Amino acid sequence: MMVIRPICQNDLESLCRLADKTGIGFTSLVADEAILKKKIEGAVRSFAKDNVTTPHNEDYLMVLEDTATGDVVGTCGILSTVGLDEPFYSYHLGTITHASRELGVHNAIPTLILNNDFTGCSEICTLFLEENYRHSKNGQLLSKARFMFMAQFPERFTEKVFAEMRGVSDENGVSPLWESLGRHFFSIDFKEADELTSQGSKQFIAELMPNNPVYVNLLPKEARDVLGQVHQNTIPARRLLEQEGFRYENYVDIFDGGPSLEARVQDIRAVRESRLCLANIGQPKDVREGVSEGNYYLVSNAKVKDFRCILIQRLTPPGSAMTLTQEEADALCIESKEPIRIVELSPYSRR
Amino acid sequence: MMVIRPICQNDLESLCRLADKTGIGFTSLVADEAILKKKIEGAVRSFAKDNVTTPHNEDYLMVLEDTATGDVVGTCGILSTVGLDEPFYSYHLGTITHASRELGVHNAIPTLILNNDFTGCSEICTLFLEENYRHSKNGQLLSKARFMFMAQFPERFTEKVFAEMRGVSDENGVSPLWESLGRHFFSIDFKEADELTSQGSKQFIAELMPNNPVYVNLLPKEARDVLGQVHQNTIPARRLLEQEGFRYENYVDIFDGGPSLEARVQDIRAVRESRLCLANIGQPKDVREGVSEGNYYLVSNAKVKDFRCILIQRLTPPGSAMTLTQEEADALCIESKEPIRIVELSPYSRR
Amino acid sequence: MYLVRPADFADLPALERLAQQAGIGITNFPANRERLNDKIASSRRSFMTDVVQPGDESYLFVLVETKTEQIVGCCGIDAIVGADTPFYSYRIDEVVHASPQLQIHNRIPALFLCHDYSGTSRLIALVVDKAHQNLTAMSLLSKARLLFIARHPERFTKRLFVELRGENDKHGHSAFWDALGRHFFSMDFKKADYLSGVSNKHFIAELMPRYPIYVPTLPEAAQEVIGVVHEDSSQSADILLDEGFEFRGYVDIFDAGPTVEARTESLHTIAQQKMGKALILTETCKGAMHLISAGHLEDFRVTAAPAEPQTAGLGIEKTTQERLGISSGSRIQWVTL
Amino acid sequence: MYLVRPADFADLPALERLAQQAGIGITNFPANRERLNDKIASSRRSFMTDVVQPGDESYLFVLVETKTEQIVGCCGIDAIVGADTPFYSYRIDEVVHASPQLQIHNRIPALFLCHDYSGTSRLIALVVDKAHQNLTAMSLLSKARLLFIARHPERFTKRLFVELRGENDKHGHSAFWDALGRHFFSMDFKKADYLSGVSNKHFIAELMPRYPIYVPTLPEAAQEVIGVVHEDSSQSADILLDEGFEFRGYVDIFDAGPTVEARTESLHTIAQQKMGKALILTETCKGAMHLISAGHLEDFRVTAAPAEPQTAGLGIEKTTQERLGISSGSRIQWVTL
Repeated sequence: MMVIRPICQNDLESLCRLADKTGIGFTSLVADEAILKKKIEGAVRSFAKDNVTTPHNEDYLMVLEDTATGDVVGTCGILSTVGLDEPFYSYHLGTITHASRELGVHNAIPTLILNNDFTGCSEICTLFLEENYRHSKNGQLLSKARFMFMAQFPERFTEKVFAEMRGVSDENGVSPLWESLGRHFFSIDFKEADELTSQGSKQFIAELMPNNPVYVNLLPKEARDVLGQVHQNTIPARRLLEQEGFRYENYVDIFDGGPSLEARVQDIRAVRESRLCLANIGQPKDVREGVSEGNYYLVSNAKVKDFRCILIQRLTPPGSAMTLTQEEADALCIESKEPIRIVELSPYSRR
Repeated sequence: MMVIRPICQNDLESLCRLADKTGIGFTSLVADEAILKKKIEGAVRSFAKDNVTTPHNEDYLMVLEDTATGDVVGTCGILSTVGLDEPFYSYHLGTITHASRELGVHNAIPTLILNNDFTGCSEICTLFLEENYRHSKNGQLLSKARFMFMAQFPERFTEKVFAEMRGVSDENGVSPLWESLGRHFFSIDFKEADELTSQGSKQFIAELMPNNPVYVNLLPKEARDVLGQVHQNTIPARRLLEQEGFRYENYVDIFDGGPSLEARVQDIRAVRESRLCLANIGQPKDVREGVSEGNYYLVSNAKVKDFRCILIQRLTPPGSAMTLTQEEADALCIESKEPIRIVELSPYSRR
Repeated sequence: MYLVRPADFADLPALERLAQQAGIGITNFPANRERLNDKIASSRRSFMTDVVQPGDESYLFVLVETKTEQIVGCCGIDAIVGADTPFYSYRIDEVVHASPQLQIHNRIPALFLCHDYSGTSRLIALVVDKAHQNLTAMSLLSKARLLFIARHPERFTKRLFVELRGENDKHGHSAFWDALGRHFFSMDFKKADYLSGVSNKHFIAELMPRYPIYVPTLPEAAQEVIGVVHEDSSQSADILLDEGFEFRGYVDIFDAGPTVEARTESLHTIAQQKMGKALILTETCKGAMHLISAGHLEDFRVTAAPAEPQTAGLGIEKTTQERLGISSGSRIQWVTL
Repeated sequence: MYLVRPADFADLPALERLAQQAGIGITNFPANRERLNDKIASSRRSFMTDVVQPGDESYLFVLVETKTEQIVGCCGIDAIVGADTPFYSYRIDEVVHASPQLQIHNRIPALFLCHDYSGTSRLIALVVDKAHQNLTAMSLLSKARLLFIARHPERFTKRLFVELRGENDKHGHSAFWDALGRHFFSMDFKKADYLSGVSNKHFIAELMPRYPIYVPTLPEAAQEVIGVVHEDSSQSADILLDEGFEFRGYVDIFDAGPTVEARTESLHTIAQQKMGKALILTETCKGAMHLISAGHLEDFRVTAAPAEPQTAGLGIEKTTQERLGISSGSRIQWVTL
């Protein structure tokens, strides 16, 4: 069974292995053992905090474990706030109009404006799944488990939450936006800039990036075309977030132009439609041994430190109570009559 | 009975009377007969357009008529797009962080950035109700009738729609934001600037306003305090829009700092929850002659040129068909079996 | 031989022909009869007005081939630009972006829209017929204006500037315009250039970019022509630079042609010019070529001729005397060419 | 009488006492013993280093009351500022906002953060004991530096600048700081001022506003002190202005005190200074007060004394000779005070 759980100290080796497999443009997992160790410690501390009433600097990093093998095969995370230690930069794609009634000319010109508007906001991040586990809706479980955690503990996050999506770059890691814009100001290459950023060093952005709005219409077409566009491989992840209610509100990454998607926590479908109920443990009537059928549901427990989330299938929609198999209950670390949270995996059933 | 309908040529006198009663800061109705006449003509033309597939420059100005007296007592409108003739300006309230790890200082500084981001967007506007009609939910009818129109004809509007709310000013029309900011750049007073804008002349804004972001922390407290705040009298109107799903997304008026509220049309409650059904005409079972009871519902017809919207009360929720009294049907300009659109007046029943 | 004198209405057909030859990129001199007529009228008014300090006067001069009495060139001076609507230029400023941590120190040139030349006198539109583009004619025409300024300093500002035509190809395509202006004006260079000559310049305020343009983000072809003089104008540019005009980092907003400026009093012709009596020589003059002017305002005349400076004045030949229409002993101004 | 000479380690206690007296607003001269010791060490290194072009040298001089041998003042020169971390100033530029339609033409002064003085030599920290703030001592100390620069031009840049202390009240409250810097630095003026003296200036890049500040939007109290010299510094300011230093619209980023600058060669003391032999007079000198220097680098000495310029050199009294530690015929530099 595939289970989402908080990361723990023992996962260091697995995390290093996963980090090795990510690539350029994946700045939140750097293949550096010391950094990853610190990251795990931060996450363990965050999950251990009791009585959190407002978000501070927690980093809720979770992993996807295959209980059959004990392998950690994916990660996902939520930062309770960004930009409070080091500035968090983005470009806002705004509009400036230039019109002359006399000449009958009206131009609405898009502009990129450097900002720190996401300062203090919660971010969902660090989504990575091993290639040979990209099936059986594992990706959806990994991504959406975070919404179950947020639904259960909204006080730990800000009203608005956002996600940065990887932007367009070619097989050599060359980003058209970087080549047309960033390169002129940085005198270093994209990879190097990307690495510096991922190591938490961002002062140089303020020092080197242009303060003034950049006129998008002056950029080469290949750069304009990637603004707000995600990398080929990230299209499914984007669609998934959009189905949950995340929207592109004209914020893009300053390096590769990838979009930030945002939503108010309470408006995320999985948050809004999820409901608490009490677990019964036994043999659910509508589950036939060894047969996978029915709608998919995300089920999580209501614990912080021992948070768990799994994916189940049921033929009939759950009511005010829910019967789980012993295996499911074990995976969720719950006893009978403990509260669980449940929601349809997708906005449309059977998907 | 109170009925919302498109404005017509004969309403000029009434519109002038209403315009006289608005005040400073209400830029969309100027008490100038020639301008109002042109505005009515624009609206008549807009409602007369058939087969509109995308928004252009329509101005859907409607009025609230008291059928008992024939008096026009209020107005409301929707512009299908703004900013395509003359630039449309707003301030975006962004954030710039300045942090020094060495000194342990971290400042997130709000900034005002001049933009034309709403260019091409639909706007709901021109909401005005005569003082002695501010009762019996007339205000809600006036405001929300627009959503019924948008629900019926979404192709005539953009995906996102916004509303500018009047900002804070004192009884003499003095705006704290203007005094601290605009005045330094305009050398004219708020009233004059406001009038120029309302007459559609906006080039001077580009010429005179500062291009660079303005640091909000440098403004006097009284100016900072009004950013994103509405005028005392506008608080109910703001709450009403927020209940419908409109949100303040950090855009404010460049003169008085009043907030712009925005929503995607499909996310507006009255749009999302409204449904079409067929009208029966007769005596509804749950309506007792001369007694007002039950939940309030907005009901509109499905016509453009002859659009009508009224408010009714019913004890039982309407199903797939709905029985209207002859008076209600007449007010809606419909015959039996014509389609009507219906929605609860408020997100919470009985309110 | 050549003579420079104020333009008159009779010169209109000749000026129109010159304007058509001049082509694109000389915005102050559009090939539009009505507009040229206005320019002549405004010039005549300016010459005849009493002036205490510079205002909206504009002075137009023509170059006459004295043998044929043909008009073969023209030039002008605006007493002040930007009085009604601002006069726009791009100032090239370097923006420093440095990161001590990364050991990076970038100085990035950026174009800032400015009005820095508003309120300054401008030399305009040096146009000379192809057949007469020799150094004497060009220098005479260019420097005649300076002698006029020296004669009437109260009519001009203490600083002068000239816009030099920027680089564009023979079809009038400016790489700079294509990379920048076109995006904001939604029209081609010819049209913008023409409008800028004939319309009030309000549309520039309305349409120009309001934020600095970082030069390295422009296409290379556009970067290369910033501050570069059109090859057809290189001779007039050289004359001005020799005079003491300097490039101070300002370029035209349309084609990025350089603007050169100088303090009026420090220009060679103005600093060196002398005033004195005309002495008529009885034999052929062996002296150097001089620029010699006579008269003032609407009677102002300048020619180039050999002359011999003497203690009592300037010795000139009889033909020169006749060309200038002066008598022996008339007060004249001169400077070596 | 007074003598100016390079500072040495033995001067540390005296310098510390002076720094304490000087108070806030003299960021280059913090009352921190360790830091002062570093300054002396760096100065000694600079005097003793061979220099081909200006680098990170800094020169510190002391003013000695020769009767008591007490240190009563000090001043310095930085060969170049902004070599490691940029040197920040505000440049006051006018932004033009004009609307022809409304007949409005606004010129709005705005403060632009810039590095324009990076790479320039700076005169620093003129501090004189209260009891010795007379014109002779102040002038001597201020101009002694210029004689040093004249003696060693290869060690300095062609432009010099000085930051004058801005207006603040007796509690060290700067109205400008309160209106601007405080919001960005989250600390009081004293602390920022101190940090700016002792820390690398990285934090300025991190915390300073990156966009222009429009002057009219600042509180009036802050507007009023922009470019205004602290009253305690008005005498040193006058000396510099008389020398030929000019205000060119640059002010300090903390207290908005004015920065004055000049081309080195055009400063009065540097342009007028002469070099020649010392001639010892046998009687009391009736000549004007002169600034007289002898020696070079670590042996450089300057005093002020009456002297008589003669064809063969400068006639000075015996006491002056002794004070400077020179013999008759030694090469000296001088200029009238």
